Amino acid sequence: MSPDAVIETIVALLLLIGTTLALLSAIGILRLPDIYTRSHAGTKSATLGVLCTLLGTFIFFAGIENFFSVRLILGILFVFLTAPVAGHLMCRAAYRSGVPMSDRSVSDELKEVLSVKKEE
Amino acid sequence: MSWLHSVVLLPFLYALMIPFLYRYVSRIHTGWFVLPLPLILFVVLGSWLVDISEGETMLYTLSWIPSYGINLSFYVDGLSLVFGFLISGIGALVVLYSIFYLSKTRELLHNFYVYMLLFMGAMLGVVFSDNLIGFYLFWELTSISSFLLIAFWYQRKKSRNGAQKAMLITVSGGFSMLAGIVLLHSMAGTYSIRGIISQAGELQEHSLFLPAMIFVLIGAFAKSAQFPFHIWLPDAMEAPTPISAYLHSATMVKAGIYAIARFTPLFGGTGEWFWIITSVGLVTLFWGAVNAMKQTDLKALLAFSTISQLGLITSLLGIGSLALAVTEEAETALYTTAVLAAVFHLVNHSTFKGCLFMVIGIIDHETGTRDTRKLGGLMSLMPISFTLTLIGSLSMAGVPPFNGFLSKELFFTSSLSLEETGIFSAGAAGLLIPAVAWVASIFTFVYSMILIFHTFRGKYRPRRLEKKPKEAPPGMLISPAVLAAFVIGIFFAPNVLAHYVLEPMVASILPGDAGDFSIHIEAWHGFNKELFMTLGVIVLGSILFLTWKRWKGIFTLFPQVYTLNNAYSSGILKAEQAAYSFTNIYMSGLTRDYIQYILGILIILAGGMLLFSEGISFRRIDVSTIEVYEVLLAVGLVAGALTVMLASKRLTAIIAIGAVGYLVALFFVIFRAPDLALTQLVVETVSVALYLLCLRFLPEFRFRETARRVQIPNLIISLGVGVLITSFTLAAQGNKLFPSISVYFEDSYELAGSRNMVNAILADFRGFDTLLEIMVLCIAGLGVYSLISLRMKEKRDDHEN
Amino acid sequence: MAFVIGIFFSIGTYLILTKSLLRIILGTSIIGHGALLLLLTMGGLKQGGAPLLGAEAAPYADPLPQALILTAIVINFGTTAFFLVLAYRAYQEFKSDDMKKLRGPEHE
Amino acid sequence: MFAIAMAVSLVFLSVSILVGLYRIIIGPSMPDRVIALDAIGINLIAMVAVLSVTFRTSAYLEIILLMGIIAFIGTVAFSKYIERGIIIESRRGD
Amino acid sequence: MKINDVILQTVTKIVTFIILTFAIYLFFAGHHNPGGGFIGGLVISSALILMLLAFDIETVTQTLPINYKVITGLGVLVSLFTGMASFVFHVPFLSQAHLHFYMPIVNEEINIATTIIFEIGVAMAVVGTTMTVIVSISRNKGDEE
Amino acid sequence: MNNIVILPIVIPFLTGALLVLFPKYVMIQRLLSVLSFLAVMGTAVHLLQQVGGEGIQILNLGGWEAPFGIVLVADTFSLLLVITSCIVALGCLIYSFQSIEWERERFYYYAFIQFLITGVNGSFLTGDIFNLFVFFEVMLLASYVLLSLGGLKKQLRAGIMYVLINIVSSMLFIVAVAYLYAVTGTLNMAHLSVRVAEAGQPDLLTAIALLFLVIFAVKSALLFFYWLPESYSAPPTAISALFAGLLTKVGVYAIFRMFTLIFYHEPGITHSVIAWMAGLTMILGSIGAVAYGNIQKVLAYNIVIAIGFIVIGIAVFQEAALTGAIYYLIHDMVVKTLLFLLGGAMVGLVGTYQLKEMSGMIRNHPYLGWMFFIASFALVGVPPLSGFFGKLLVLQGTLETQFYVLGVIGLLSSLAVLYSTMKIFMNGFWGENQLSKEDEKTSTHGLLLPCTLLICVSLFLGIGVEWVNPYVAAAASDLMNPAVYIEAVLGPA
Repeated sequence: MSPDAVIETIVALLLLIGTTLALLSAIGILRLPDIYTRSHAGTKSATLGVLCTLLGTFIFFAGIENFFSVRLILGILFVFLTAPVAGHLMCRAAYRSGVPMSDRSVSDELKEVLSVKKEE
Repeated sequence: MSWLHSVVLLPFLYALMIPFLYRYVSRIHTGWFVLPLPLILFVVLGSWLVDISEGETMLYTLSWIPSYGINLSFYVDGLSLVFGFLISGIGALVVLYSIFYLSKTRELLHNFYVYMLLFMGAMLGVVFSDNLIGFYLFWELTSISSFLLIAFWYQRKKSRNGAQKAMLITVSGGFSMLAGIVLLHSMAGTYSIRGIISQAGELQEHSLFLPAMIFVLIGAFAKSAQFPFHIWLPDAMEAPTPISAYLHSATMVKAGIYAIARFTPLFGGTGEWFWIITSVGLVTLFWGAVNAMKQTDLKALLAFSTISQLGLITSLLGIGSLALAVTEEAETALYTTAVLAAVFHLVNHSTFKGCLFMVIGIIDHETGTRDTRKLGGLMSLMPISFTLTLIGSLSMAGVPPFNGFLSKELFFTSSLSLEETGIFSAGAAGLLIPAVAWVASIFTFVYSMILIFHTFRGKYRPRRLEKKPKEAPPGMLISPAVLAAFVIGIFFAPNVLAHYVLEPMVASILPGDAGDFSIHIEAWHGFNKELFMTLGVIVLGSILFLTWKRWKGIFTLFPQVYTLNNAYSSGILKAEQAAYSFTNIYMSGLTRDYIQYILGILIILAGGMLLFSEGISFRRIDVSTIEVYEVLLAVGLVAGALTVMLASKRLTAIIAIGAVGYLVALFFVIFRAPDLALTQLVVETVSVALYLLCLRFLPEFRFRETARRVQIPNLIISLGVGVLITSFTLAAQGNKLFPSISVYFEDSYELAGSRNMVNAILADFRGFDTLLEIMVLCIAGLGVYSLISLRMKEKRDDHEN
Repeated sequence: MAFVIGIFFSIGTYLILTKSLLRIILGTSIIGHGALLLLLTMGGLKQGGAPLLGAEAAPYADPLPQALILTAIVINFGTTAFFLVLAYRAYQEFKSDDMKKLRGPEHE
Repeated sequence: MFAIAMAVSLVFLSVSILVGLYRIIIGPSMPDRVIALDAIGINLIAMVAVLSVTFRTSAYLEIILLMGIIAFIGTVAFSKYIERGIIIESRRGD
Repeated sequence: MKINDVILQTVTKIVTFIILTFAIYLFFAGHHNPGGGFIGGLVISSALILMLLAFDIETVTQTLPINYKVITGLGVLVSLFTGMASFVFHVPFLSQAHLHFYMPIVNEEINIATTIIFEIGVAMAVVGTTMTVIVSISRNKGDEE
Repeated sequence: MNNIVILPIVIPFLTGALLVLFPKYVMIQRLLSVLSFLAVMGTAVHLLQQVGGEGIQILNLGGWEAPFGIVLVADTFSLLLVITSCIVALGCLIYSFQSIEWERERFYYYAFIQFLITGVNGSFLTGDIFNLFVFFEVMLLASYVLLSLGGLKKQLRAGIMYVLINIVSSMLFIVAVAYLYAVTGTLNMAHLSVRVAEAGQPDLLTAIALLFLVIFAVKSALLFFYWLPESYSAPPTAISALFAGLLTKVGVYAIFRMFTLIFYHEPGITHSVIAWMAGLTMILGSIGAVAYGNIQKVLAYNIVIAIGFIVIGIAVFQEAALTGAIYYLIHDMVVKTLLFLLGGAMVGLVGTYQLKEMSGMIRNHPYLGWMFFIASFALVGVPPLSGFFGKLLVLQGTLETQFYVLGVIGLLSSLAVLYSTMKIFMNGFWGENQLSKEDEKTSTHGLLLPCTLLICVSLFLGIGVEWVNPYVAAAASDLMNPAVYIEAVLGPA
């Protein structure tokens, strides 16, 4: 196995893992019962998936094309930084705009806090 | 510039001065300043009389658009010179008359005289022009100045309507004339009337000859108020009386006659020309006379009488045109008489009708009304006017010793001559033409009598009159008196007129051998058919007039509603309403409808073209295999777009459009367009942000279109557009006929120092597009800013609600 | 691709023909996307690499339509922005986004 | 083998995107749709990455970063809209 | 109901700078790689939009007191003037000049062209327009008052 | 290469961009605007002389030779239109000093006018089909803004319709350009002409030509004039007059260019479609002009009639008719603007658009009245006013090429023009004067000067045909011989 082939295999694996994770999170988005759980699937696992993919790509270009891409690193950093914030904002927006939780949810700790606030 | 040009152009130049004279020399009636002009013109024309009567002609040209053969070239021969005399002579008399007729203080004299001079110049232009375009120019100008003059008292609704009617009819006649002119030009290759006439022989063979003739004739008929275009003339009587006398009896209406006479050498000698002109003329003669009898307004009576007399002249010209078709000398002479009668009557008519109009004007001026039902018994109060009326009317009726008698006799002679004609199956008309002529003459006699007796005899009923009648000031009587003198003078010395005036005129109308003859007009020509006809006219006419009260009820049998005049008025009104409702059918104000029309026609046109064309292959070439994921993404695109379409919540639609935008960007990546993908992504996001910003101010979707009547056309149109675009795309893909020019851009590094070809194109090869593009952005940005910030108040509601 | 573009035009046209202003604007957006894709398609799809000179080998994808699309994108953006604002100003004035109610006074 | 892996990855990602679209279509709530859009964005990033590996070109790497930025801004905008109806305030606390 | 945006605001502060840097990179990269004045300008505007989202117009205006309409006009003028420079040099309108430099330090060929100035104008106009539109819409209170 | 060719585009562009920087200094804005138009006119006249001497002038922008870069082409036809549009714009500009409200003046009104003219002039001068699209957009966007500037209800209403229809047609324009590029692989008009000729204009290209025809028909209000009456009656007079004079004419120009330079091989299909459209346009326009009693609407439908009439020139596709059409086009730009300005002045005085509610204005405003009168007759085509010569030649062309029906419709439509304009004149100026000087809503102060200017131009065009004719004839003969244009752009073959 030539070095290139090794790198190719690694890249292929990483990409496959990444895309599989993306697919899984898609299934999550499809199957999970309410917005709050779906947002987990949509942001966390998908982020992981995309990170894997980007890493694979980075390795691919660094290893095979000898091209050390700053942009990719920045991209990874950026997604890492923003994806959770986006998820957080969305969930909060959902909660505040009154989207109901699934029946299966056990507790809603924020409810009391917010209702107290409202009374003030 | 020559004398001739000055004759035509002087009135126009003079007209420019009138407003100043009116304003700054207000003490003197502006008419006095105008008066010298027609007099001078008359004298100048008179100085040419001898030369012209000996057969000489004059031609001068002033260049206007020489490269297209369009010039102001003026030509004088016998025909035009006589018209020139009429225009300037009667013009002078009318100006003199108007000085007394129009009040210096109350009327807008400058307008009046400017229009008048415009008309005079235009009319001179018509008769002297040799170039058809110049002819047309002045022709339309007479219509316009007539329009202005009819509506001189523009505050009156009737004046305006009359003016409008006159203009619509005469100007559309003018358009027809223009079409005829253009046809003549395309046949003959010149605009010169003489040039065209000189090719008359060849032109008669041309396929466009007949259309050209008909177009020209329509123009001429409209102008000279021939049936069925005559309806404008009675309404034109709303003009001040001097104008009626001048334009609507003596000159403008004769422009049509002039045109017919002028074109006789070209069109004459053909059967169509003969039949059209003669029959239209006779119908007009008859119809005008019948209508004149039932009028109660004196001016309307004269108007219909004018129509009738014009018909007479026209029919004579029609008969006379046969002279160009026959070869036998005797026959030629016979028809030449008809032409002679025509021009003779033309002159006579101008004299007696001008006189009558002016007298009627005096009556109107002095009594305040022209209604025969109110007038009566004025003979003793206005003796001079009575005398003048008598002279004019009897001449009109064709009674000796007045000039009308002479021309009427000639008319009978001509109409009788048709019996023996062998050509154009004119003989078939047999006695019909003389019979019509005779009956019409009887009617003429009747209304002439009505004019005299209903006004001056009968009971004097001062209470019905607005003013206390008295004889007119002498100045006002001068002009009609001069004309009346002519009426009598011509009767006693017709041959002076014939020699100097009529012969050259006939010679111009009938060039060649036919026009080469000498005329002798006699008042007494023995006991022949014509004399008996005249006697019949007088006897029967008197009987009819005396029993007038018993049978005038006949006219009420014809319902007033079905007259041509009413057809016109209600036609205009209905047309306007119909136009309004028709336009409102398709101008629904709904943008949707408009877009439907546009796209519908697009589909029909372009789709039809694709459908029926041959050789368009829908083969797909050089497209590599399609990957699975591409299909999936394409499905995604369609699904996203469908979501936008079907979304019931606006936010869903916007999210979906965002998704579609992202997917389009992805397609740009797949299709190797990184720059596009970048731009598309950012633009999409900014657009979405914009949508979100604006959502605050826009309502939620509240309704869904459910009406099937609306849905189905929408669906058809949109599917049609889709199918059209798809098939077009396939066709265009399969038919790349040439290699693209973009191979050139592969050298962009050498040429523009850039490895990114797209960027090189944007910034350099097609940098100009980019420059304009930011301009578009700049306009849009500032536009949005102004739109939001600038909110003007509605100052007036402009009938919004 | 031709079919996708066709469908885009159908949908866009349908939206433009509805009577809600916002839908109409969305319709113009969709037609805009369709037109861009069309322009790209007309340049020939998937022939060669991105139009960047350098490492990759020729042939390249046709760069000219891409440049045109860029221009078109920007112009569409400007127009859409203006139209959107126009629409909401109209809504403010008329209190309606129904095209039927936005007709001239004579049509009411 | 490598090519197959790429093709499989692309199909996976396309399917994920379709699922996201499905979520956008059926909802049920607005935040669901926005999250789906965010997920599509993230999947697109992956997709571009895989594509650039497939095409063996670095031309698309800018897009990855930009996509991240854009998806983030979009989500922020939507979340603010859903939460408050106003996405850009003139002054905080109005 | 007051909502705190601490998380968003903190992230924004960092992210904006990444975006701006990236924008400048894109702007210059455009010559050889995807990018250019347009995209650069658009990305700058998106950074500004993000700031507006996270903070509010007041705050952002205080930090960046810019009249975007003037920026638009200036941008158009700058681009236009690069074109008009050709009048002076008697070459066709909008002719661009370019120079190839060899920069020893980064070991890369650098390429300066007048198109850069042209593109600066483009970027300015793009930023100006986008921000003019966004800010004027957001400022508009409409009928809600 | 001739850099002057760009000046008619750059001068207003530059002025507009400068004006953006200081919107509040109204006097400077006015001054600069006037100067800009004068300068453009000067350069255009200079170019016209050059073209007369040296043949068609071209400018390869950026120095890139013809089919690759964008090329500007100044031939006689386009220069005549540039000059005319400047005169028209100048008239409207001066008119707006008094009539446009100060609020608008401070919201970039003058800049937008400059941008509009940039777009118009650019559309006339460009030799590249995509660049034409971009110029159209510049012009359209400026017109959108001008139409809605001020935000009055009726402006917004008309704006939405106008914008929407134009967006649709712009999209179709992109589509058509895309197809054309796909089939021929080029965007340069001269090059397109060469390639289309080489391919013999197969049916597919004819179909594309029809697509273009529909697009330009929407822009020029040929048959698809539905948007016109409402949108032209919404904005203030100066703006609607500017639109009346320029916008549709740009579409007409595009039709002329496309169907003489590029798609002239299948006149049996394309040009007969144009003939049908022209005929229908005149008929519908005439009916509309007769139908309404609202000044602005009547005048708007008169635009429609004129468009139909001008397009006859291309439908019969014969040199005389084309010459006439160009002549009539120029005349119509001037006179239509003039009529709109005069109509606007009337409306301003009375405060209503309805003819029923006005009367007798000639008493206090004789100059206004007589100018309207002369302008109407110029429009009708009465010699020696400006409309006549064009009408004559077009008529001649139709009759010589056996398009009798078109010729007759043209004449009948003139009758509708006459009827409708005289309706305005008789209702507005004649009749009892109901309005004393004090009751008038605005004064005509400062409004008569631009009208006088335009009427002088119109009179000159009518009487001075011989002076104008060499240029118009040259323009027409160049249009009939695309080879001249091609050679100028691509060099000798």
